[in-house]
Amino acid sequence: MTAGFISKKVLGALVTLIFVVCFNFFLFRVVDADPVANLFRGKELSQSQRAELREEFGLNGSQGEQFVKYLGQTAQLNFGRSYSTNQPVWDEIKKKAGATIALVGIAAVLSAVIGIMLGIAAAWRRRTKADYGITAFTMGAYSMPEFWLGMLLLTFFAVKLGWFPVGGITDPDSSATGLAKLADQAHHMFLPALTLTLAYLGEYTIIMRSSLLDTMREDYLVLARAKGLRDVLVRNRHAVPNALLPVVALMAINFGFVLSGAIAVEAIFSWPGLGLATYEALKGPDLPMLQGLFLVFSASVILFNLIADILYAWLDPRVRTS
Amino acid sequence: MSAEGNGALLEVSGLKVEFPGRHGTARAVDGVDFTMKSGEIVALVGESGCGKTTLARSIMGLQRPLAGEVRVRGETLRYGRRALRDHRRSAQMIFQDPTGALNARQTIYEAVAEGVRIHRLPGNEEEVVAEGLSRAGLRPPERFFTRYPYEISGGQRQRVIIAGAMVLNPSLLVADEPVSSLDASIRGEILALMLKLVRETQIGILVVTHDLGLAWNVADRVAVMYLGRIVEEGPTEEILSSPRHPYTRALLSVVPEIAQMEQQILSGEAPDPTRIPSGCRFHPRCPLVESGKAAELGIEERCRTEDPVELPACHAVR
Amino acid sequence: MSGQVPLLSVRDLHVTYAAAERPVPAVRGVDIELEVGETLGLAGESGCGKSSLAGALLRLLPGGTEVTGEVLLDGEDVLTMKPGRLRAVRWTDLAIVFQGALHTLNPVQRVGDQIGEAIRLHSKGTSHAKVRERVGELLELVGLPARRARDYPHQLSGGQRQRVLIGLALACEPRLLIADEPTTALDVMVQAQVLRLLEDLQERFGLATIFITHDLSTLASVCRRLAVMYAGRIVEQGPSHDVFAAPTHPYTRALAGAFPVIGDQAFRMAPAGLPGDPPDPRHLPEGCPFHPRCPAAVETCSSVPVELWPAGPGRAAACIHAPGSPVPA
Amino acid sequence: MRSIHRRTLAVAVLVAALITGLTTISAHGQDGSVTFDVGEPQGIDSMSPLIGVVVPSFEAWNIQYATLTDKAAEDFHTIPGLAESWTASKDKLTWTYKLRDGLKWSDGKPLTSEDIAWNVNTSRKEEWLNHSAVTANLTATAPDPQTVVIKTSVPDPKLPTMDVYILPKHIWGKLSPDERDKYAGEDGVGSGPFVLDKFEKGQFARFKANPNYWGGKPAVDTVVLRKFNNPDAMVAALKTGELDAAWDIPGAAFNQLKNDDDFVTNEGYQGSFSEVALNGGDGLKKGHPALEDPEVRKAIAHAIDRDTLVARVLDGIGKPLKTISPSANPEWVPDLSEDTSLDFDLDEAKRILEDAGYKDTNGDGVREMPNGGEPLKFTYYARSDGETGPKVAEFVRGWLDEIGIATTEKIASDSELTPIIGKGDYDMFAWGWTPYVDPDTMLDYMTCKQVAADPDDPTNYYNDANYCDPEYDKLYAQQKVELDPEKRKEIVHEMLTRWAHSGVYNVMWEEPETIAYRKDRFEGWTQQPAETGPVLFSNTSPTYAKLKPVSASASGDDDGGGSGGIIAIIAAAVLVLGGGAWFLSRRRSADERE
Amino acid sequence: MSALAEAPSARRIAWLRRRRAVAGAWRDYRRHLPGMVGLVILVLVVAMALAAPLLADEAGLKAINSTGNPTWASPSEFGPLGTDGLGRDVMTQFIWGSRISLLVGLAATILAMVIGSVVGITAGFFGGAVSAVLMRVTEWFLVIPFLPLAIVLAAILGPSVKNIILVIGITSWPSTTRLIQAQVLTLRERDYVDRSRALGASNWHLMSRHILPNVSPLILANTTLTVPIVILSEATLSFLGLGDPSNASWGKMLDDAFESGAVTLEAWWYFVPPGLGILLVVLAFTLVGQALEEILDPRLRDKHG
Repeated sequence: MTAGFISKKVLGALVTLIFVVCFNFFLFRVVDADPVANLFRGKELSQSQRAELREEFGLNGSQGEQFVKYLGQTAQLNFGRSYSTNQPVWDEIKKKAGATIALVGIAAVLSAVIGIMLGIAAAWRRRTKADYGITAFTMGAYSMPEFWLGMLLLTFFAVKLGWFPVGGITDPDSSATGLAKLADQAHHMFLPALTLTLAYLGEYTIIMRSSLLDTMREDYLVLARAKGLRDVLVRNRHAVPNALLPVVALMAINFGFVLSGAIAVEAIFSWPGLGLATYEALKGPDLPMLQGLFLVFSASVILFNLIADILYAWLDPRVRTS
Repeated sequence: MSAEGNGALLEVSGLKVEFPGRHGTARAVDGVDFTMKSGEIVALVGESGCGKTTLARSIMGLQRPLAGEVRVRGETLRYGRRALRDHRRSAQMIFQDPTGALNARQTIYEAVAEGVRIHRLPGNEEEVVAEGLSRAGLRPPERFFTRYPYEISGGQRQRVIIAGAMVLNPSLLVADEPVSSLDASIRGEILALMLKLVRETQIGILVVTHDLGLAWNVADRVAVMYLGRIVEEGPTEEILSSPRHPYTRALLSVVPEIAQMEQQILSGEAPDPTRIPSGCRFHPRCPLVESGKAAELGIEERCRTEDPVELPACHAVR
Repeated sequence: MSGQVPLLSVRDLHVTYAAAERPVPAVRGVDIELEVGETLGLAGESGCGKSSLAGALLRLLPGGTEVTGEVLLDGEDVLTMKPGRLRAVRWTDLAIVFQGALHTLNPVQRVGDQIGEAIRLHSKGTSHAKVRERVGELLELVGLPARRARDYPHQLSGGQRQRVLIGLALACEPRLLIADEPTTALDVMVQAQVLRLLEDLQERFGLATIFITHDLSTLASVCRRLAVMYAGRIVEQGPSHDVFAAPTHPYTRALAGAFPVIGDQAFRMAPAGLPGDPPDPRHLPEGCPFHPRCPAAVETCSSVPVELWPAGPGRAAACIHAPGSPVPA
Repeated sequence: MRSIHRRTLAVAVLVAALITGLTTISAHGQDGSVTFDVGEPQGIDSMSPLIGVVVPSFEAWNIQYATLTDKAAEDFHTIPGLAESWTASKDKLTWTYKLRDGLKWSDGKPLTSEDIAWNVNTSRKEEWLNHSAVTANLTATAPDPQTVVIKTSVPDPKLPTMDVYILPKHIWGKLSPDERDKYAGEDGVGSGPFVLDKFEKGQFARFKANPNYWGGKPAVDTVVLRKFNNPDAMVAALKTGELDAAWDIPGAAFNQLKNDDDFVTNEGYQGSFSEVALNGGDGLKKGHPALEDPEVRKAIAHAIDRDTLVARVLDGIGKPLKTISPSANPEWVPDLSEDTSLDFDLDEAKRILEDAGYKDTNGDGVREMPNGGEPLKFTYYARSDGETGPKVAEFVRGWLDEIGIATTEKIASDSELTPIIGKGDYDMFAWGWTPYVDPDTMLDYMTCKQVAADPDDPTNYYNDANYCDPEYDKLYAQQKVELDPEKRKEIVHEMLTRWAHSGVYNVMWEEPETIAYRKDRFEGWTQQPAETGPVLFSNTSPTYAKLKPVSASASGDDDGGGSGGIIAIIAAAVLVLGGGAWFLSRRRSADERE
Repeated sequence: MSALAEAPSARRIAWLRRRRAVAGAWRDYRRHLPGMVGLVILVLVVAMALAAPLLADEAGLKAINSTGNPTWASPSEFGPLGTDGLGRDVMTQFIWGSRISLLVGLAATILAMVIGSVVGITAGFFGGAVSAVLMRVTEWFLVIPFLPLAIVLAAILGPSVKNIILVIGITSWPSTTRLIQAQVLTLRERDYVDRSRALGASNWHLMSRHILPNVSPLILANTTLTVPIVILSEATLSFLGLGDPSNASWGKMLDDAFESGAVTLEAWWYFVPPGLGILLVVLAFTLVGQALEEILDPRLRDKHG
C-alpha cells in the first residue's frame, strides 16, 4: 500500500467533505431565513443589537460573502449556537457524542461479531435446520423497524417486568463512581444496546453467509482439503478470512453511520446522545444544532469510508500490492 | 486467386495503438503494415500480448489507432458514426468465446437478425435469417429461431455468430481465435465452414490465433507477430516449413506434434508491451543471441541497437 | 506387471453428482492401474468425466456426490478410509496439480505460507526455519527464486503460479502426482516450459503421474500410456505412441486428427472434426454412447453395449470394430 | 488470521460477562439518605433565571431561591419570606421591608439587604427576563443590613408582594452584564430549601437540602428533577419505583393511576386553559377573509364540542371552559353556564353560515364566500409540543369539515409557531396559557397594544388572535385602577365575556396539572391553592420544604426486585452466546460427517 | 391469438420469447419456497390495501365519528383490534394505513429506481468524464447519512405523502446507481456488446437492446429489495413526526401509539399490529427480492441451486 494510494484516498475524502460542507450551507440557508430572530425570539432587541448579532452569525453581505464566512467558521468548528441552549453547537455535540459512541459502538461491535458468527454458522451448515433457523431469525430482526423493537422491549422488560430502567444513561439518585457507576450505565444501556444489536445483526449475518458461500466455491478450498487440512481449519484459515474481507469493509462503512443511526432508538430510551439531540433539535427545530449534527454525521461517514478503503487495502494484498 | 484484380481487400499501414496504463503506456500495436486480398485466409499468429487482438479490433474500428490507417477495398476507415456503420457492413468479426459474444437474453433469431435490423437491409428478414443460419450449417434454420444461446452447444453458438456476420455479406471477416474455446473434436467443423465460405463468397478472412496447427489447416498466408510488430510473413507452407525468423522457429518448435524439431523453449513469459526493448525487440529472448550465434555472425551489437525494419525482421537473416 | 500390489488401482469407479432433477453420472465404471513411477495420460474433452475421476481419487468432490467402486492406494481403499487416515494420505501419498492456478492458490496468503502449511501439516513440529528452508528449496526446484515465497499469488505470472503449484505438490514427497490440465490457459511458450519441468521432475523423483488434459498431442509426447475418455468411460487405452499413431477407436482417431501435424500435407487445407457435440451425461444415447457422431457407426452400434475389448498388445478399445470385439460389426 | 471467530467469540463472551458482573453489583449505592425523585417531561432549559423560560426551570428556582415575600399555600395571599414584616408609606410609593435575623446563603455567606437591593436594581437596569416585569418601576436601597427600602415610580397594586428570585450578589455581582446574560447559574448557591448539586441538562437536576434555609433544613436530603423525553417512560418509572412523583402525566395513564391503590393522583388546577384561536385580522397580516365576518366566527364557536374534547383529548381530566381564565384563582372566571351562544350545535352553525351566504355552490363539500368563489379553506396549525395538539386538530377539523369548512393541517413546534402567529401567517391554531395569580397580565395580553405591529420583531407581542377590541381596552384601563376588589372582579368578568363572544378565542377547557405520587414514600404534600391546586409545580411549590418520609416501615426501596431479573436475562444472554460458541466450535462439520 | 398469428413474424418471435421467459421464470419462482411465502403475504397485504373501502368504513378513521366508542378498548372489548385513545377503531386504521405504507414504499422506490438506473446506466456505459462526474456525485450522496438528510428535507418540504415520497425517493437512489453502474461496466466489456458494435450498432441501440435488458433483472430484484428499506424509512420518518398528519400510515400509527402512551397503558393492540404489518411487508418484499435475485441473476443461480 503506497503513500500515493493513501494520499489519493484522503484527498478524495476531503473533496467529499468539502462538498458536504457546501451542501450543508445551502440546505440550511433554504430553511432558516433569520437565525437571529429565531435565537432571540421573545426578547427585545434593539436595531443595533440585531445588527451586531447578524454580524456574529455571518448573515450580513451577499450570499457569496456569507458563504465564505461560513466556510471560515466551519473550518474552526464554529457551527453557531444552539437555539435551545444558547451554547456553541460544537460544545453540545462534544458533550453528547460520548453517550452515542458508547451505546452505538457497543451495539455495532456486538452485532458485527454475533452477526458474523451466525453468518458463518449458517453458511457452513447451509440447508440444515441451523441455517434455516438463523436465516429466519436474522431476517425477522432485519425486517423490524428498530424503534418498534425498542418499544416492545421497553414495554415488556422495563414497564411490565421492571427489570431495566425505562430510560436515561445513569440513575440520578446515585452519585456512585468507578465500577458501580459503570455498572449503573451498563444497566441503563442494556435494552437500547440490545435493540440496536438485534437491528444491525441481520445485515452482517446475511452478508457473511453469502460471502462465505461464495468463498466456499473457490478452488483453493479444494486444494486446502487436498493438502490434508481438517475441515474446521479449511474454514478458519482459508474460507473465513477471505470471506470476511467484504464484511470488514461493510463494518467500517456501517460504523460511519453509527453516529446517526440511533435517532429513533435514542429517543425511545431517552438516551442522551447525538440521536436524542437530533430528535430534539428536530422538534425545536434547533437549526444550528441540526446543521452541526448533520455535518458531524456526514464527516463520520466520510472518515469511516476512508478507513474502510484503507483497511480493505491493508487486508487484501491484491489491492495493497498492485 | 482474387477476382478483385490487384486491388487489395485490406490494407493496414503504419498502424499504432497505445494504451495508457499504470505502469506506463503499452504500445500494443507498434507500427504494422499489412495487406490481404479477397478470397484468402490469412493467419495472424503470436503469443498472447503480442497485439494481434488489438490489431484485429483496430481493423474493425473498435479501437481507434494512434497513427496509421486501415483501408478496406481502398476505402480509408473513418471514425464518424455513419462511416463506422458503413465500414461494419463490409468488415465483420467472429469472437473467441461464442458464449460471451451472444446476448443470453436474445434468441438465435434475434442474434442473427440484429445486423439486418441495424443496417435496415431490404428483403424479408425471416428469409435472410433462415438463409444465414443454413449457410452456417444450422439446419433446419427454423428449429433454431426461438432457441436461446444456452440451449445450443458451443459449436452451434459459433455458427450462429458466423451466420450473424455473414448475413451482412461482408467482404472481410476478422476471426479472433475462432476455435480456441471449443472442444477439439468440433474445431475442424468450424474451420471447414470458414474454408467453405471463402470458396463460395470470395470473402477474405483474417484469423487471429496462437495455434500454428490451425494456420496449417486453413491459412493461405501466415503473419507472425511479436510485441506489436509483424516479424515474418509469407505463404503458409513456406513459413511453416522453413521459418526464417528465430521467433517463428521457436514457436514452431514447441508445437508438440513436431517430434523431429529440437525444442527451443524461450525463457520468460509473454513480453510486456509497456517495455519494448531497444534494438531488435526480440533480442532479450532470442536464441541466437543467447547461444552466441549472433555474436559469431557479428550482428549482436546490431541486435541490441538497431530495429530491423524489413521482413523477416531479423538481422541474422540478411 | 510386478507381483506386488500396484501403487494405484481403481476399480469400477462411478461418480454421480446430485442434481435437482436427476443425478448426473460423470464417471461410469472406470478401471485404472498404475505402477510406481509410471505415467498415464488421460485424455478427453470437456464433460467426459476426467476431472471428476481425479477428484474422486482423493475424495475431494462436493458433499452429496455419490462415489462407488474402489480406489486402492497401495491396496488400501481411499473411499472407505476414516477421515483422519484420509487426511494423512492426502498430499503425502497423492498430490494434485490443479488447473487454473489463479483460483487454486489462496489470493490473500503468501505462496510460501501456502507451501509451508502443507509441510507443517504432515510433519508436525518442523521448526520455522526448517519450513522456510524447505519452501525455498521447493521453489528453486521448480525454477523460481526462493525469495518469491513472500509474494502473493497475484504478483506472479500464470506460469509462475503453475510452478508454485507444482512445488506445492512436491512438498510432502508424494509417490503419485495427478496433474489436472496443468498447462491449460497458459500461453504456448509457457506451456512448453511447464511441461518440460513436469517431465524433468517426474524422471528425477520417479513419480507416478496421471496426466489429465484435453490435448491428446501433448499427452502423446509426455506419457508412456494413454487412456481416452468419452462420456464417463475409458474408450481406448494403450501405449501412447501406438494409440496416437494408429488409433483404434473412431473417437480417438477424430481427436488425433484435430491436432494437425504441421508439414503433413494430409492436414493442409483439410481441417478434420467430428459432427455433432459431446453428449449430455444426463441423456446418454443407447448402445455405444459415441454412435451418433461416429463416422464408422453401423446399425448394431445403437443397441449393443460396448466395453473395453482387446485391441492389440497392451491395448484395448470400446468399439465393436476393435479386433477383440465379440460383437460382429 | 488464525481462527478468527473463536477470538471474536471470546471478546463477545467477555463483554457479556463484564455486563453481567458489573450489573449485579447493583446500581443503587444507598447510604440511608432520603431522596425525592420527581419526573417531568419538559426539562429545565437553564438554571439561570435570566435565561430559562419553562415550567421546570421555575420549579428549580422556586426551591433554590427564596423571595422577599412568599405566597400562602392555601390562597396566594402575601406572607413573609426573607422579609419578616413590611410597612408602606402613605402614598404607597415607598415600602420598607425588615429581613429575618441571621439569614445566610447556602454557602454560609450572610444574606443581607444589599443582596435584595442589588437584585431589584440590577434586574431593572438589565431587564432580566424573569424579574423585570416586577421590578420595572422599582428602586431599592439598603439603609442597614436588615432593612430594604423599595420605591415605586407609579402606584403599584401588586406591592407589597415581591416575588422575584433573590440571586446571590457575591456570585452574580462579580460578573459583567454580558457575562451575567450568558452565565449558566449552576453554582448551586441559594437561599431556598434546596440548592443545586448536579445538573445534567436534558437528563436531570439534583438538589441537596440547604442547611441554611431560613425555614430550617428540610427533612428530605436530596431532590431530583428528572427529565423524561417521553411521558410514557416517566409513568413507567413511577410505577417501577424509580420515581416518587411525576408531573404532567398523560391523561390515559393518569386515569389508570387513579385506580391504583399505590398512588395518589392530584389534579391541580391553576388556571391553565387552552383555546382554538382565529386570526382576528388586526395584526401584520389578515387571515382568510371569511374570518373577519363575526357570523363565521359564531358558526365556528358552535362547531366546538368542549365536552367531547375534555372526554377524549384530556381523557376526562379537565373542565370545559368558555372563556379565558386570567388567574390561578378561579374566582376571576365569570360563570357562562347559562350562555348557550357558545355551545356545540352543528346544525345551528350550518344555519348561520347558510344565512350569511356561505354556500357550497360547487358541491365539493366546502362552502364558498358569498361574493366570489373563494372556498372556506383555512390553515390550521397544530402544536407538535405537548400532547393535545394533534388530537384537538383531529376533532376540530372534523367538526369544521361537517359544517363545510375545510382546513389544511400544519404541524409546528412552539418556536416555529410563535413567529408565524406574530406575522399573522395563519387562520387558526390551538394553544394555551397559564396565568399568574393577579389577572392583570393575562388581561393585558389581549389588549390592542399586544397585537403585533412591528414587522421586524413580530414575536414580541402576546395578542395571538391579532384582534383588537377598543371596548375591551377601555375596560382594561378601568380595572387597572379599580381598588375595590368586588368591582374590579365585575369589570374583569365583563371583559372576559366580551372577549369570549368575539369568537376569535374559543376556549376549550381548563386543564389541571396532572401529578401522581407514591403513597408509601412521603407525606406533607401541600396543594396550592388548597383543595384545587397542584402539589408540585404550583406557583411557589411549597411542598418540597414540607415533605418528609412516611414515618414508618414502608420507606424501603423496592429496587431489589429488579436485580434478580437482570441476572436472569443476562444469564440468558450469556447462555445464548455460549450456545453459539459451542455450536460453532464443534469440530466435526456437516461436510465431514457427510 | 388470431391477431398474433397475423402479426409480423419477428414480433411473434419476440412475443413467444417473452412468454417463454416469463413462464420459465415463474416456473423457477414457484419452486422457491421463501419466495412463494413472501409473494403470498404480499398478495394478501396488497389485496387488503386495495379492498380497504370494502373492509372498513373510512369514516371510522375520524375521531368525531368514534365518540360512541370506548377509548383504549382492548380487542376483547371492541372489534377485532380494539380502539385507540380517541376511540377510533384500530382495525380500520390498520387497514387504511396499509395503503399509505405501500403507496409510499412503491412510489418512492420507483422514483429512486428511475433516478438510480438512469444515472447508473449513463455513468457505466459512457465512462470517461461523464462517468467520473456522475459517480462522484453519487458518492457524495452515499456518504450523506440518509436519515438526517431525509429528516432535514422532510422538515423543509413539510409533511405530506407527496413530500415523503419525494424525500425518500431522492435520498435512496445512490446505492442503486452504484450497483447498476458496476453491472453496466462489466456488461460493457462483454463480447456481445463488441459483436453488436461490430455489426454497426449505435450507442442507443447497445443501451436499449443489450445493456438495459441485461440490467433489468438486477433493477427488478433491486426494486423489490429497496421497497422494504423505503417502507422502514417511511416508518421511521413518520415515527419522528415527519409523516403526513392527515393520512395515517403504519409508521404514523406507531408514532401516535408512542405519543399517546400506549406503551405504559400496555395497549399492545395499538402498536403491535402496525409494527407487525411493517415487519411482514418488509419481510415479504425481502423474500420476494431475494428469490428474484436468485432466479434472475445468473451469477447467483448455481450458488443456491
